[in-house]
Amino acid sequence: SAKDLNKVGISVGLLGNPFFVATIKGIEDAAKKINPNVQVTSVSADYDLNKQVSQVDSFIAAGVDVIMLNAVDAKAIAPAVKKAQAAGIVVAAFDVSAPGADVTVMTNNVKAGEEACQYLVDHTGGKGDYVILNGPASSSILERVKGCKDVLAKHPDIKVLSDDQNAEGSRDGGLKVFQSLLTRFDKIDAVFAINDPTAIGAQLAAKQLNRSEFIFTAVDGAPDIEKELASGTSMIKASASQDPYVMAGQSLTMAADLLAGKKPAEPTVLLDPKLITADNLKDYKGWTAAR
Amino acid sequence: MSAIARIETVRQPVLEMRHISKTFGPIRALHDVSLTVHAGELHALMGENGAGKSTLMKVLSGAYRPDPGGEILIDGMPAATGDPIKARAAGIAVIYQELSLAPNLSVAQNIFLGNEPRRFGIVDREQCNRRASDIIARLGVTFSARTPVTNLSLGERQLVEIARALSTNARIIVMDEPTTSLTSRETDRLFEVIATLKSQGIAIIYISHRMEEVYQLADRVSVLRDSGYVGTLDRADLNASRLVSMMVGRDLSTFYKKDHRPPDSKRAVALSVRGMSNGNLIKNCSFDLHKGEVLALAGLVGSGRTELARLIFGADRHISGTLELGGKPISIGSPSEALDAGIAYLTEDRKQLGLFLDMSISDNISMGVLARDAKAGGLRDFAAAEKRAAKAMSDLSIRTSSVQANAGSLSGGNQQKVLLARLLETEPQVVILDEPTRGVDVGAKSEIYRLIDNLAKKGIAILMISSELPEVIGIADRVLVMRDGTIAGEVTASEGEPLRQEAIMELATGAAQ
Amino acid sequence: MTDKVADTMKADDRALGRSTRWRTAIAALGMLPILILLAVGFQFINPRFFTQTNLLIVMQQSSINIVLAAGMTFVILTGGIDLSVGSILAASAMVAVMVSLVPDWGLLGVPAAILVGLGFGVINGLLIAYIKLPPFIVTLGSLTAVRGVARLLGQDTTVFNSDLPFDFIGNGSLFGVPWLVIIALAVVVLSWLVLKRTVLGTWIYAVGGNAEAARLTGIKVPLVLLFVYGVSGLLAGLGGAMSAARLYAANGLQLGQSYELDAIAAVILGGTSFVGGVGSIWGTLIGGLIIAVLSNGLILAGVSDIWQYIIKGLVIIVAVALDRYRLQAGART
Amino acid sequence: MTDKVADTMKADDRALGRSTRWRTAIAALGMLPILILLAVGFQFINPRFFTQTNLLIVMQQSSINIVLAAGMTFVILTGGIDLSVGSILAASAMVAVMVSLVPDWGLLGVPAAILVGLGFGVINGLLIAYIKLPPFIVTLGSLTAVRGVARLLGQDTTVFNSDLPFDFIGNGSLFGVPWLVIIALAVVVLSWLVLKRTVLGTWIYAVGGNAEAARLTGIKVPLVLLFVYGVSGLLAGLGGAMSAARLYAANGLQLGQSYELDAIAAVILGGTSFVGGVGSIWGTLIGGLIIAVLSNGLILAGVSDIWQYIIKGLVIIVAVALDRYRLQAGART
Ligand SMILES: Nc1ncnc2c1ncn2[C@@H]1O[C@H](COP(=O)(O)OP(=O)(O)OP(=O)(O)O)[C@@H](O)[C@H]1O
Ligand SMILES: Nc1ncnc2c1ncn2[C@@H]1O[C@H](COP(=O)(O)OP(=O)(O)OP(=O)(O)O)[C@@H](O)[C@H]1O
Ligand SMILES: [Mg+2]
Ligand SMILES: [Mg+2]
Repeated sequence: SAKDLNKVGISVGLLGNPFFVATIKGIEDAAKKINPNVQVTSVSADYDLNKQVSQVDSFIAAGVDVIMLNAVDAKAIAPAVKKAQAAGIVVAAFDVSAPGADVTVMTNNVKAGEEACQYLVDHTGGKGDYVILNGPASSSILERVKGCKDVLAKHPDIKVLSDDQNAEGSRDGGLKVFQSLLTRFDKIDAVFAINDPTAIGAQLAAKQLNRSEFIFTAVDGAPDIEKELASGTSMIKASASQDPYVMAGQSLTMAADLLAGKKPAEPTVLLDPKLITADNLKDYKGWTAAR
Repeated sequence: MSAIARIETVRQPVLEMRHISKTFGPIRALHDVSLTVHAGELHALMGENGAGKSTLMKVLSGAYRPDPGGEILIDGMPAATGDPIKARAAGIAVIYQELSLAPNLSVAQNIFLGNEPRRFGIVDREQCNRRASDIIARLGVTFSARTPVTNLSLGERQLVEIARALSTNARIIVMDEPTTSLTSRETDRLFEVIATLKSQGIAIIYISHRMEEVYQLADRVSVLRDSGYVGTLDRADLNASRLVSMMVGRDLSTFYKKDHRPPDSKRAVALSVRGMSNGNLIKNCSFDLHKGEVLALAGLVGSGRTELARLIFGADRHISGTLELGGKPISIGSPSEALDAGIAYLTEDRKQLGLFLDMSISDNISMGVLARDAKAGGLRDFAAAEKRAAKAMSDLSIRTSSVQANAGSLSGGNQQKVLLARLLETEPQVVILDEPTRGVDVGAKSEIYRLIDNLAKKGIAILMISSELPEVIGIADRVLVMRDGTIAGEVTASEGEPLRQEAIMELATGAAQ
Repeated sequence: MTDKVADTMKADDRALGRSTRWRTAIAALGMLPILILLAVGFQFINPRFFTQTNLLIVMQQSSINIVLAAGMTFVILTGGIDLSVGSILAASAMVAVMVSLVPDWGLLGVPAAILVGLGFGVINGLLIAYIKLPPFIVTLGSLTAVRGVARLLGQDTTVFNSDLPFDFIGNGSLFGVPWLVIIALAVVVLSWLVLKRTVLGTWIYAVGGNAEAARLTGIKVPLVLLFVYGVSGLLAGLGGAMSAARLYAANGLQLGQSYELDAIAAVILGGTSFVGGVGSIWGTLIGGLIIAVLSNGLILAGVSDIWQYIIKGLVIIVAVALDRYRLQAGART
Repeated sequence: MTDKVADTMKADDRALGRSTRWRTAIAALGMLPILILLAVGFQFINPRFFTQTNLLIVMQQSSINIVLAAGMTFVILTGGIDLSVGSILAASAMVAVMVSLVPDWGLLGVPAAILVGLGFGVINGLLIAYIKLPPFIVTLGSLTAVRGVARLLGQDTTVFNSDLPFDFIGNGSLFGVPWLVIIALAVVVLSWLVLKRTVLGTWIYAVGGNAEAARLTGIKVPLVLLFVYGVSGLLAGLGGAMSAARLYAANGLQLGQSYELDAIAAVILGGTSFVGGVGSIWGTLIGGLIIAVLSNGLILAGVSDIWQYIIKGLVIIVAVALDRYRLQAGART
């Protein structure tokens, strides 16, 4: 039952996010390698499950061969996956798991949280007052926070001052929330931001209020964090990087193999994040690097 | 008079209002007013603009709650105040001065609003339309009960409002200036209906500024002045000078004023209208308006007078027709172009189309000349506006406590004067007045007539739309009569013989052919 | 003569009645030509558009929005607005899934969701009708507060039930027509009945046309307002149950975000006026379908997400402009 | 006698003038008591609230919203609405950052952003004023379309410039007062001047109060509408420049999402009526501050994100209810 790869539909959480732009590029490039005339349609679910299910429906109606799914909700997307598979479509998940998906490639977000927070622990002597700048409750963010807390829990001298403020995962939100948190707390030793924009925004707040007694780490390895780390003067010390381009591309390649009748050895691949710092930055291939 | 009837008159009154006062913030609209009305009586209520007549009726209908101390008795029993639903249940129906229809609904729906014929909550539309048709037929209207009210002219809306009051089984009907936009034909129909109602024992409170109506209809007349009660006259004691002096506290000698000379053929044409059509009602209207002339535009309700005026003023789009102003052809595409050319228009519907109710009287008056008054950089000249307002207040004797008060707080007649003041501020050469004395009291009416006369003397051309024939005959030099959207003919005063009312009515109804 | 006059009047009457009805019908048709134009255009680009499956998908996708928009039509007809429908939908969907997890009583999830929606709607209504607060602020407040409640219900997690007892609502069909579509159409027909055939419906139009006049004729304006916000809440609750049945899951944070804008857009595209008093539920149906056809058609046409935004925005504007142009023939300013 | 009457009338006039002015002042004060109440409450919970730094933070956080809300005040005063401000802000911020990257000409980013905003605003205005489309639909359309343009500008990436030549706007101060705050206050004062002191301002109120009467009075209503939507766009563009200067970056999709709701909320909380013709820019300032104080105060109080939603929603409703209650004493129905 081997089929050609002619049409690919991609549904991601939020298309305007540079991370997903990189994933789409990864998928497109990987697909073109297999079939230069492939037609790729990418849509944004805007973090709305109803919308994502509708998009899957539309993909089914449009007769795609593969649906590349960045699930808005790691659990609740299950029925849509089933429906697509029933229509003979290969469903490939990336970045976020989707129950029952044919293949899954994602970053190990728990590990990302662990690595980022381990860095903080190492550089504060395993004690002090910590702040976790949280974000919207999606599975990847929940996992990052979980990984971080797992690490922090091992150190009884660490006190988490705040972990329930939603900075929306954006510079704007990071700036706003951290401004207020800085007023609330006189002394902070370390800050874990659930993604890069949050960390950068929070650092802007710190600079404005002339506070510098703490260090930041984050998750993502986005282009703007590279610049920060490279500056050498940044309070942001490290970011657990993901490689969206490779991750999504790999997911598509596996899906195409499956379509062609080749079963992958392991349907679920967890990619390990790489902690980038000012020191190892030169070896890092960023999201937008030409490949 | 039979014995029974005599007993009826000594029986307790159907309505008693006692010691009613009403204040709006610092404004005192009513002060200790009492009123007694009997069944089967037509009780007229008179007074100058702002005397408090409408406010008193709104207290009666429950639209306003009176200040503590006042009470309303119906059949001798104290009734609830400030609740329109209870007032309605008690048999009170009101035709409001400021029309209160839902324009998006049909005539029939408006007539039965809040009182729909229904079965299990489902509106019986057949019955609704049928009964509505019956009622409006009694008033002799020409529109269908299914027409949406938006499509009706102001006079037609007033008829709907009257029909609504008739549709309820009211025992007391309040008519607050019901005839202001009606012509004599509709007015006569209304009077027939009133006679029927009276014979059924229904009490009617009738507010009007038209003396002749009051003479014709009233059993008793009560007069309000400056928010207070002045007195009540029986029909037998009615006489004009007494009434007027009760109302204004002074004599009005000359009423209609026509000092300006009727135009002779040598007078220059100020505005010439040729072949005006709007592709709808208005068809091929042509006429000349001379400098210093007062030209009246008469016709039945809905004959298209307002529509024609709006076409000339550029408020609506015409599909054919030309205008010449002072002999030069002009094209007018919008009201602002008309005003720039020196043509001004006074709307008949002051509340919807005229006033800025939430803005001050002073802003309302100078709204049309703000740019003219402006200081450098487009800054407002507030002093100029105040000056204009102060002058207008004394020239037109507008009654208000302050020029900074909102226009919405003025009584109907005073609102009309504010609009007139605004129009005069633009110093127009051609003035179109649509029902200029609508809802205006005797005193103010004569002031407005004087004003029109003065304008004409200054050489300003005046086109006056009016539904009040005595007024048309009293001040116009010449009358154009409209019927069904065309100009049906012209009536002029010939040597020694004044304008004839019959001639106008014949043209208006088409009975001439 | 009088008889003749009466006769002509009756004939006129009938003619006018007919012509008014005809004009009303055209006005009600409203954007239908635009909808058809769009559909034909998409069919031209991708012949799969006019397949039965795809049309059913479009209708199914629009069903929840149409249910919300029906409630919104009631509200907007009175001159109000209800921004809270998205949040209410999220909270009700949470309740629907949570109740569905109760053994044996799972079917109660649907009425529970509807009741929760009604409850929030009634609270909105009470604040607007009796405390006379501006609808925009009240429902903006509940947009925020009810969103918080929805999140609180599931403690920010997704609640999930793969054996949803009422999943047929979201994924089943009757004679080939999805239940979601049937429910949406039933809501539209019922709304039409209420609006056009009942006394209450006339009152709703009257309140929107001239609230003060309505009050003076003895209509209990607050009760009418309470009703419309109650209906809007109830239908948002129904929408929540439909969404839960479709997804087997609910999430208090993500579900229903900015659904209010889509619902309002459907209503206004359908020709209902913000000022109140003017509009029809059929227009809303067509408005809702236009939005769904656009989303579906652009995906079928393979347009990229960015350009979908731009095209959608422009089409909305152009559609209303065309409609204005079409109406201009018969109407005066 | 006449003289005496005239005299009393003048005295009355003065008294009424004074009392009207006094009432207008109270009405303009509007929600100020509520703002103070909130602030005192938060101070009670966390004494750090009333520190200079924190108050400056609050003002700074509200500055962009206040600039948008000032523009929105113009629009709402005419009885319209502008939903597109968030998208316009995003597009202008993108332009600001992109232009700032041009060597030597980087400072032009600010005027470029403002011009882009003005451009979009004028397009909205043209459609509303001359083609007479409903403001809600036009700006809903541009909400979507301009968002697409903003994304297109950066091809869906975040553009950033850590050496932003105009970063002092976002992060610098003058005599200890952040530039953002100074700009916002300047916008408010200028708006007040235009609205209350110029002819144009009176026309804006007139159009909102009774558009048809305004037209018949010779006011060029379309020009007035064009102006207000132009201003709203221009201020959204300024907001974009402020946002770019503050964040050193812009993202076409994420920036400015649902800012329109915050701006509208500030305007309505400030007592400006949706019907048009009634309201003041000072009210808007206070409305904007209330929203900012709420966000900041709840974080200072250590309230979790979920409860922040619930409390924010309730406070908005309660604030307006209190205001209504306060006004009821002196006001008529
Ligand atoms: N809602 C209101 N707010 C403030 N003042 C009001 C209000 N309604 C009426 N008034 C004032 O009360 C007084 C009486 O007004 P009312 O409308 O009863 O007069 P009226 O006798 O009906 O006059 P007209 O013949 O002009 O209709 C006027 O001075 C008016 O300014
Ligand atoms: N907005 C409208 N839409 C549709 N038809 C209208 C509208 N306004 C008026 N008409 C129709 O035009 C006809 C003429 O109206 P117009 O206002 O010119 O009458 P008029 O002679 O001034 O009468 P009135 O004394 O009642 O003011 C009316 O029969 C009415 O049905
Ligand atoms: Mg009156
Ligand atoms: Mg007329």
